[in-house]
This record gives sequence, structure tokens and C-alpha cells, in this order.
Amino acid sequence: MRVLSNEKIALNIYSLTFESTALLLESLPGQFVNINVDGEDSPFFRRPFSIADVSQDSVEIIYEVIGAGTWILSTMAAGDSIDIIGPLGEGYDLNFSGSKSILIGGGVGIPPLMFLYNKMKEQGIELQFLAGFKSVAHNYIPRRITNVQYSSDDGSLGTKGYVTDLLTESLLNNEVKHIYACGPEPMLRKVIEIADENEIRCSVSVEKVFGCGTGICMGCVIENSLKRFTETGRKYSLVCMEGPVFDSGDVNL
Amino acid sequence: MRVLSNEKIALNIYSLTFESTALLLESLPGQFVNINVDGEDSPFFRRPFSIADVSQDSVEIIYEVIGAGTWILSTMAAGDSIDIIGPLGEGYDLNFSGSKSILIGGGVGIPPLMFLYNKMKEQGIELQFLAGFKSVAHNYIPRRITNVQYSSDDGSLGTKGYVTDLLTESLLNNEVKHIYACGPEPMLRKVIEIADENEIRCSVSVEKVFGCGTGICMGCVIENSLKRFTETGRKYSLVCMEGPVFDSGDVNL
Amino acid sequence: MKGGNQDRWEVDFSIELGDLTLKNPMLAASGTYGYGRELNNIIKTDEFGGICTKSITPLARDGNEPPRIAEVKMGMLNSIGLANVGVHAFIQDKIPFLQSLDTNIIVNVAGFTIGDYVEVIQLLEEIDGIDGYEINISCPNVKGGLEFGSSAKSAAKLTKTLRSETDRFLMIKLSPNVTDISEIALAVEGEGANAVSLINTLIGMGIDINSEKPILKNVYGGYSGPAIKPIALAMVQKVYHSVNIPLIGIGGIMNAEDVIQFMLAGATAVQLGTVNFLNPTALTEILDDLVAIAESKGIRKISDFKGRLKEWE
Amino acid sequence: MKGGNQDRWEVDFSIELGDLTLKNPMLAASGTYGYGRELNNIIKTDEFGGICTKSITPLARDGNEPPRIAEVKMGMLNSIGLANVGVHAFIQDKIPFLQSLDTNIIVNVAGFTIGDYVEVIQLLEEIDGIDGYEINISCPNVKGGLEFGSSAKSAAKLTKTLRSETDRFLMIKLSPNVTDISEIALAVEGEGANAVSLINTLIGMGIDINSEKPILKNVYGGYSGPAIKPIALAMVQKVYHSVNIPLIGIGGIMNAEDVIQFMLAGATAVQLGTVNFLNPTALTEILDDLVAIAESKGIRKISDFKGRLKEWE
Ligand SMILES: Cc1cc2nc3c(=O)[nH]c(=O)nc-3n(C[C@H](O)[C@H](O)[C@H](O)COP(=O)(O)OP(=O)(O)OC[C@H]3O[C@@H](n4cnc5c(N)ncnc54)[C@H](O)[C@@H]3O)c2cc1C
Ligand SMILES: Cc1cc2nc3c(=O)[nH]c(=O)nc-3n(C[C@H](O)[C@H](O)[C@H](O)COP(=O)(O)OP(=O)(O)OC[C@H]3O[C@@H](n4cnc5c(N)ncnc54)[C@H](O)[C@@H]3O)c2cc1C
Ligand SMILES: Cc1cc2nc3c(=O)[nH]c(=O)nc-3n(C[C@H](O)[C@H](O)[C@H](O)COP(=O)(O)O)c2cc1C
Ligand SMILES: Cc1cc2nc3c(=O)[nH]c(=O)nc-3n(C[C@H](O)[C@H](O)[C@H](O)COP(=O)(O)O)c2cc1C
Ligand code: FES
Ligand code: FES
Repeated sequence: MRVLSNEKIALNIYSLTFESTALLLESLPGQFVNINVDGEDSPFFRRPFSIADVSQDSVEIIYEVIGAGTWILSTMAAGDSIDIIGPLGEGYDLNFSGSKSILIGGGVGIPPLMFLYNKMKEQGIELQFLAGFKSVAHNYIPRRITNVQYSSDDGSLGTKGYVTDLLTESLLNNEVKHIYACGPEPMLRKVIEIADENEIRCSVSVEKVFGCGTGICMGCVIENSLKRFTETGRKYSLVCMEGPVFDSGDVNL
Repeated sequence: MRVLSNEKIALNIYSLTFESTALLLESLPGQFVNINVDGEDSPFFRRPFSIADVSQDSVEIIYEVIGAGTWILSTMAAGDSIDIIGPLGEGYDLNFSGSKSILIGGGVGIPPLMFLYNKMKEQGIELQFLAGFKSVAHNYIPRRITNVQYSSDDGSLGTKGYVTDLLTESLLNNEVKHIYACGPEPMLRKVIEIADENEIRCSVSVEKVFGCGTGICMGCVIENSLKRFTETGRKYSLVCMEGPVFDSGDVNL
Repeated sequence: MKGGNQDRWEVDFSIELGDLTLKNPMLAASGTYGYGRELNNIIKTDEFGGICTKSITPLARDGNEPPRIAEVKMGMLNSIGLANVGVHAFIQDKIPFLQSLDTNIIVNVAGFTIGDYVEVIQLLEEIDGIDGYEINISCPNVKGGLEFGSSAKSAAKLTKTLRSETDRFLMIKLSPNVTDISEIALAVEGEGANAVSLINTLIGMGIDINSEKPILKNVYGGYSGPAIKPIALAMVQKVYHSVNIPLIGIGGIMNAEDVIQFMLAGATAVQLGTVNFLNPTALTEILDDLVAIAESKGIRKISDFKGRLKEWE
Repeated sequence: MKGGNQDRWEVDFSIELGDLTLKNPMLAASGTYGYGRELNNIIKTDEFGGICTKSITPLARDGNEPPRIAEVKMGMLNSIGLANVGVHAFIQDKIPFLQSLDTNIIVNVAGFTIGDYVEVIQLLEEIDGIDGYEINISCPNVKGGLEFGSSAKSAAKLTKTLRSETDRFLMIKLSPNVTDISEIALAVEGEGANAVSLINTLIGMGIDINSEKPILKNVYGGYSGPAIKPIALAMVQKVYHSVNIPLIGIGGIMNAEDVIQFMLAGATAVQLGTVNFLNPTALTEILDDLVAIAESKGIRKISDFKGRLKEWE
């Protein structure tokens, strides 16, 4: 596929857009693409990135440079050809209840929620967006996404502290039917704890190292509590194929 | 080391200059440098190149792009850092007899002879330079090197045909004491044949795949006729350390 | 005939594996192509000459605890540990799709005892549309399973038993983690194996120096990918000079050149493994490139490459 | 003390190998550092903790016919075939320089019969300045030589004989081309070996599809370089849990992280092999980087890394 743009949008964070295929136009929030950044050389595995937006002719991902793979990605320029497969995985459930939802994300866990936000807005769903960043320099949420409450580790953006504190606060004042979360594992665990306490349905997007991203290597397992057979026996689910979005009750994070 | 320049000087042929070290300033014609073009990735081995010239502050090599290694080399730019070791190997014998010599080279076998030419000129040695190219488009010999007789495969430069035909011709008219040759193996074999017939001393620069270029892998062997012990028993010499320049009588090409 | 002399070079890709005819010499390697369905929207699975399924055991298996895959340079380590749905769910949920495919279906069978293998095969014998079995005696990730693959005697014994259970195509998948792989190939040939496939993964390990832990929870894992190709090629060449049954070459194949290398070394067919993770449409590209290579060499029948390795004079 | 708190972190690099004390845990691997002199103008050879010489045999050997080296991805194949000057020329021409070095000299010895090994060692016993022997029972490039390395029985027998010939440090270099490397390590430990070094090269092969010839005239060669590191690490870990004598880890080490990985897996020291071809000053860089890693972990004694591998909870 052809890279359309690749721009730095925040500290160490880039937005990359590439030509869409018909299949990719059908992508759903929570689904991901899997990118081969360096042929069969190291980094060997493909690198997965959530789809941040799909427009008529292009797909956007937003990524942070944290290692060799994302570094190579950051060196790509418009016109370069890039080896991308997708959309992959099961995204967020879009049968919105109609009642109030909260989207909560941390760092580069936010892109799939941005995509979800668009879909919800299209359907007129009432929602609240809670976003946590390390600092204001890391914020890349575009202005068109309004109604965002921010937290940051250093207080340079929104409230100083954890984004999950915003969640607790928010639940004091609002009746919420569904929480959609994506971010680092400790954050997700806390979100689930809060959702459980408040008996609110919670969908989380989980990250594991992916060997294939297509459900064939059986490497990306997460313990489940489904009590039924999955592709890999009974105890595990495949994050890349049965997820990355799970109902929080179905998996043991 | 730092690349100073890297320029295309003929069809698929580049001149690369880099910062010299004190050691490299002492380089002799026929010696080579060994370049690691891609860390420990493929191409795995270093790539050897004859030293084409040494000036006060820089060393020049001239190379043809024929595979992955030389392709990567061609993408380097002034200011890039490059992993080069050298000078390596034994060069041409510089105890010139004083009497007439012939330098004969083909294609990218010519760079070490250009360096040798400079040293001979400094010492006022009388010489003839015979150079064979595929076509005029491949000629990169600079104008300051005068007195060159050319041949080319397609007749677009000098005589059409083999550079060894020029040699035969030249020997008819001149008394020659020493032939210095570098180029493809079939050419070298023909040069040696002619030198033997005419009982002229002949020094050839030989190419083999080098694993190390420093005499430690014992991979780059050539059969010798030395009848004495070498580093690798009796039958073989190491091209990278005992050569790449050999007296034609010492090796079986 | 469009384009006159622009015609595509015609290559007969079919190869013979004992009584089986495969439409081309590329099979999907066990454990790297799921149950055939997963990638079917990315590549038509039945472009393969055959599919070797994930290893099937009598009961469903969760496999080892994660992390159970990790990347290394030019390859990966896995300690999946034979995770699979078990033979019953396999028959019920997976076979129908496989049967619908226009390709050869080889069911890979694994077990901890001879009885395990027999149990799986007896159940599968009842099922149509299975063209043969590949016997995994070489999975290094489970205790016990390795035994069959690491001695000629135990490999022979297992082969003998399974031969008496089925008339179908029976292929034994050899372990590279042995002193003499051709000894084992000879032993299973002697007991009626129709083919051998090689190699399974090499035992490997990686360590993260930050956490000071192995990169796999299981410590050891199976090493696969391009890094193992030189070892696999050497073993294929060695076994080719030892047995008469067909060889299926496996190990680090990424492209058409690799396929030709294995065929030159003596393989009748090959399996694509780890490459499916990196490049799910590798097969399509390989088929195209094989045509180009065959044309450049004037070859019309892909099987002509087999064992064609030349000697240095 | 310049620069106040800018002091360099101090690391005690010395390690104990039986009775030997090495100033650092990096040795030059046999066959990849010549006779110690070749690179001495590029790197001070005696920065190494020790030098393992090219394998020495009773008579000079030309080695195999070329091509006898070839590159593959992330590694190389060699079929040098024990080319060396022979023990007599070694003593006359090579020993004096080695003796002049401020490092430990381990002479690597190879042979085709037990008598060959004994002959070389008896001659070397007369010579001062040799700190020990490394016994190459695992060179895959010559017929016969492999025998000692591929069975516990023959390895034990050879070790026993050599033990009776010398009181010097005696290290057996193990072959990875076996079913159970720890069985062989145990056997040589039982006969008095002071250490084992592992691994030697894996048997590999490459094919050029244009010429349709093997890339080595000898067809098979020894595979070395980064590609074999996961296999070497697994073997070191396995042997570490089987024997009590020190292990010297070898295989694909390119940098300081690799050195730490081998030490975590149980190696007391390591050898740098193929990396010397790519980067003759690797050792100097590794020493620097080890200091940085040790500092980041608050470690003052390099030997503290040995066997420190943590388990997953
Ligand atoms: C479903 C999913 C969606 C993701 N979406 C985004 C996103 O929208 N934006 C973003 O910045 N990041 C996203 N990530 C994380 C992203 O994949 C990693 O940051 C990236 O792979 C790091 O690669 P690297 O080579 O730069 O770093 P490395 O130095 O190789 O690795 C750093 C860390 O990245 C993770 N990682 C490495 N390889 C893989 C792999 N093959 N599969 C999964 N994780 C890996 C591991 O946690 C590893 O420790 C997502 C991950 C998953 C699983
Ligand atoms: C002493 C010596 C001096 C040389 N001087 C010059 C020079 O001045 N200018 C020039 O253009 N070329 C020179 N060469 C040849 C040059 O080294 C090769 O063209 C180059 O290594 C090709 O690398 P590649 O990756 O582009 O090609 P590849 O596609 O990898 O190989 C193409 C061919 O290059 C040769 N080659 C590959 N690897 C090596 C290696 N490690 N060592 C030696 N040869 C190899 C082989 O013949 C091979 O078939 C010299 C070679 C030697 C041995
Ligand atoms: C993740 C993974 C799972 C595997 N599972 C199996 C298996 O269940 N049964 C089996 O016989 N081989 C299994 N293998 C081995 C492959 O079929 C193949 O033999 C090996 O990976 C070498 O080929 P490659 O380098 O092309 O991957 C597995 C390999 C990988 C990487
Ligand atoms: C070109 C070459 C020659 C070698 N010669 C010997 C030898 O003579 N004796 C020996 O015991 N090992 C020999 N080895 C094996 C190395 O010492 C080492 O065990 C092996 O290469 C693995 O380490 P590496 O991956 O760091 O190179 C040789 C290796 C190479 C690459
Ligand atoms: S990453 Fe391979 S199955 Fe999920
Ligand atoms: S290239 Fe290694 S000895 Fe010559």
C-alpha cells in the first residue's frame, strides 16, 4: 500500500495515513492493521496498530516511537510503499444501547477510541471522553473531538493524576451504561475494577505481542473465563482474532 | 569513518572518498579497505575495495554497483559514518626496476592501478596504461592520467575487443620489464599467458570472496606453487593477507 | 491467446507424493496455518498444494502459558505446546471447511503415547476428505513427545503401529534435534512411511537482559524462520542420500528461491511455515516467481528441480 | 579522581575457570582469531581474557578445497577443514608471539585419532606459557573428527586419555549436532575435564540456484554467527543444569548484551567467534558496554551475572 502522509503530531507520536482498500473501508473501531516494517529482517514480526480513522480514501494510524519497528515506521514518507494487512480482529460492539457511554484511554491507547467516537457521533450517542497523557506535549487528540476531559502525569494538561480518577469522579455524577477502554494494562485493570464495582458493562482493548495477527500462530493468548472451547483449548483466547476488544468479564487481565 | 563524497562517475560506477587515518595515509597501491555495509544484517561479510587514491586527508575507492552490498554503499552521502578497516593486504612491489612497465586493467580492476600509476609517476617510471571497459559509458579514468590506451567490448572507446590484444600489440613494439595487472579472472589468465610467453615479470591482483579480509578466517585461499609452508598448510595462500597482489608464478589462477 | 509472444511460460506444478498428486509442491506447515480457514479471506487457501493442519491430539489442549512466542533476529521462538481443539471438535468444527477446499488435506497428529496417536487416527479414518497424516514425533515443547523423534527405535515402533491402522498417505515429521537424522528417516521408511517431512523447529532460547528472564515462560522454545534454513537444507540433502521415499522440505522458506534450493537438495515438495505469519500471501508470490525462475532455466515441469544439485568439478 | 561524580563505574571483570584466573570473560574463539598476531595492529590482542588458537593437528593441513566460506543471512558457513600450520611450526613460529602476550593462551587441539591429540599435547607440554587446552571434538568438517563429539562414550574415552597426559587446564569443546549435549558434557566432566566450551558450529548448507551448486565445494559447512545464538543459549542453559564445571558459551555473540545473555544462562566466560571477522574491535566495544550494563544494574563483579536467570512467576 502507498503511504499518503506520515507526520509528527505530538512528542514522539506520529500519524500515518495510507491508501485504503475496499476491505479497509469497512474497518470497525477496535480493529487493527498489521505492518511489516522490515521484510524478513529484524524486527521480524509485524507490528500491530489500531485503526484511528477511516475516510473515503485513506486509513489513519497513530503511533508512538518506542523501538526499532516504530522507528522505521517514522522514517517512511508519502509515496513509499508499505506492507500492511487488515483490518484484523474483532472491534468494539457497535450495537450501542443508546444510553450514556464513557470512552477512556491512555497514551497511544486512544486511537481506537477516536475512531469509536466518530461512529458514536454519527449515531448521536451521548458520550464522555476521558484521556490520559504523560504531559501536554503528548496530546494529539484533534480539536474536532470535543468534550474531552484530560488528565496528565505532570498536570500540564487537565487534572494531574490518573485518568481513572476522572472515571471515578464521572461515575459519581452520571449514570453510565457502557465503558469503552484502551490503554496500558495497569490502567485497564483499574478501569475494570471501577466498572465492576459500579456494575457497568466494560469493553477493553487488550495488547499482547502478536506473531501473526491473523489467528494462526496461537501465540497471543489471554486467559479467559468463557468456560467454552476456543481455538486454543479452553483456558485461553486469541487476542488478535477473538479480540483485541473483549468484554471485561470474559478475560483475566 | 566519515564519508566525504560519494558520486557517480560512470555507468553504475561510483567514487567514494572518506576521511583518512594516519594508518591509511601509508596505504600502498594494491592494498584494500574492507567495508561493513550493513552491520550484522545481510550482506553479512564486509566488502573489500581496492584503494584508488590517497590524498592528504582522504582515501578514495571506486566501485561498481553489482549487488546488495555495493547498492547500499551507493546510497551513502557525505557526512554519513561508515565502518571501514584498512589498509589491508600486500600491495604491488614498489621497488621499481626503473625500466618500462605496463599497467593493464579491466573494469573496476583499474582503481589499484590508478593508485600505482600515481606512485610510478612520482618516481618518474616510464609506463604504459592499458584499460579495458565494457563501453565508453563505463570509463571513469580521470584526465590527469594520460597515456592510456583503451579497448572496449563494443568499440565505443578505443579499440574494439580485449584489452589483452592491446598488450600483445604493445609487447611487439616495446621492451617491457614488468606487467601489473588487475581485472576479471579470464583477463588475468590471458595476461599471465602472454607474460609467460614473453618471459616478463607479472604481478596480478586477485579477487576472492573475503570472510574477514584480515587473515583470520582462512577462507580466501588460492592454490599456490610456493612449495613452502603458509598459514594454511602448503597448498594454499590467503589472498587477503599474502595477496591480493601475487607474482603470477606463485599462484595458480 | 492474448499478446502473441507475450505468453506466460507454462509450468507443470504438479508433483507426486507416493499415491497422492499435489497440484503444486507447496504445503502449509502444521501450526502455521491454523485449520485452513483463518487466512481464507486474505489468500485462497486452496491455492496450496496441500494443508498440514495444526497438530491434533485426542483431547483439546490449552497449550503452554504465555509468553509463548517471541521474535529473535531472522526468526522466532515458540512454545505453543500443541494447543488445539482436540480430535472431536476438529472433526465436528474444522473438517467440513477443510473438505470443501480444492486441495490435499494432511492432518498432523501428535500425542504423548502411541495410544494417543492411534486414537486420533482411528477416529479420522472414519472421515472422508482426508488425504493423509503427518505424524509429529518432533514437537520439542512437550515432555514425552520428543521421545519418538529422538531415537530410531521409538520412531520405527510408532510408524509400524500407525501403518497397521491406516492405508492412507503416512508422513513422519522429523526432529532436527538429533545426532543423525538420516538414521531416523531410514527407520521410518523401513516401517512403511510414505514420506518424511523435515525439519521441525530447533530447540532455542532467548533472554531479556532487562528483566533477566527467558523471553518464553517455558524457557525453551522451537526456533523457526529464515535463520534455520541452512540447517534444514543440510538435513534434507543428507536424508535425500539415505532414503528412497519422498522428502518434504521445511525450514525458513520465505520465497521462491528458497523453494528451489530445497528441491535441488532433494525435496519433492516443501512446507511454508513461519512465512505465513509475516506474509500471508507468500504462496501467491512464490507461485509467480517460480514461473519466472523456471522460464529462466527453460524448465517446464517443477519436479525436474528435484535432486538436480550439481557438484563442483 | 577526575571529574568528581563523573567517575567511571568500576567493574571487576575477572573470572575463575578452575585454577585459571582470566582478566575478563571474553576469549577469542578458535579458528576466528588466527594465531593471535593477525589483528594485533587493529586491536591489542591481549585485551582478551584469553585466546583459543586455531585448531592444531600433528601435521600441517591445507584444509578443504575452496570455496570454503560463504555468507548466508545473519551468519556464515565454513568448511575450512582444520587448515593449520601443524604443531611443529606452531611451536616454532606462533608460540613466541603468544607467549609475549599478557593474556591466557589456550591451545585448541584437533585430531582424527586419539593418538593425534596425544601427540600434539605431548609436544606442547614441553612449552611454557600455555595455560590450557581446548579439545575440538566437534569440528563437523572432517570425517572421523566428529565421532568423538557425537557420542558420550567416545568423548569420555578421549577426555580420560588426555587427562592422563596433562595437568593443565583441559576444556572440551562440544558439538551442537547431537541429540543430548548434556549427556556428553556429563561424560567429559566425569573424566576430569576442567570446563566445557559450547557450541561449535552447526552443520549447514547453502545452494546457489543460478549455478545449482552448493555454495561450498564441500557441500556441508559449519554454520556460525548471530543466527545460531538462540540454539547456543538453549544448550548452555541445558548443560548448566547438568554439570558443575564451568561453561564457556559460544555462538553468535556480537555485542555486550549477547555476552550477558550467555552469562545469565550459566556461562562463566564466553568466546567471540565470527564477530571478529565483521568487527575486529568488537572486544573493546563490548568491554565498554559491559560497564554500562553493569552500572545500570548496580553490579560490580561481572561474575555475578553467572546463572542469574530469573524464572517467570
Ligand atoms: C492490537 C494492538 C493495537 C495497537 N495499537 C497501537 C496504536 O494504535 N498505537 C501505538 O503506538 N501502538 C499500538 N500498539 C502497540 C504497538 O504494536 C507497539 O508499540 C509496537 O509493536 C512496538 O514496536 P517496536 O518495534 O517499535 O518496539 P519494540 O522495542 O520491538 O517493542 C517494544 C514493546 O512493543 C510491544 N511489541 C513489540 N512487538 C510487538 C508485536 N509484534 N505485537 C504487539 N506488540 C509488540 C511489546 O510490548 C514490546 O515490549 C498496539 C498493539 C496491539 C497488540
Ligand atoms: C581485494 C579486492 C579488491 C576489490 N576492489 C574492488 C574495487 O576497487 N572496485 C569494485 O567495484 N570492486 C572491487 N572488488 C569486488 C567487490 O568486493 C565486490 O564487487 C563486492 O564485494 C560486491 O558486493 P555486493 O554485495 O554488491 O554483491 P553480491 O551480490 O553480494 O556479490 C556479487 C559478487 O561480488 C563478490 N563478493 C561478494 N561478497 C564478497 C566479499 N565479502 N569479498 C569479496 N568479494 C565478494 C563475489 O564475486 C560475488 O559473486 C574487490 C574485491 C577484492 C577481493
Ligand atoms: C508457532 C508455531 C507452531 C507450530 N506448531 C506445530 C505443530 O503443531 N505441529 C508440528 O508438527 N509443527 C509445528 N510447528 C513447526 C512448523 O510446522 C515447521 O516445521 C517449523 O516452523 C519450521 O519451518 P519454518 O521455519 O518455515 O517455520 C510450529 C511452528 C511454529 C512457528
Ligand atoms: C571460519 C571458522 C573457522 C573455525 N575453526 C575452528 C577450529 O579450527 N577449531 C574449533 O574448535 N572451532 C572452530 N570454529 C568454531 C568457532 O570457534 C565457534 O565455535 C563457532 O564459530 C560458533 O561461534 P560464533 O557464532 O561466535 O562464530 C571455526 C569457526 C569459523 C567461523
Ligand atoms: S498473533 Fe498469532 S494467533 Fe494471535
Ligand atoms: S578473508 Fe579471511 S583469511 Fe582472507
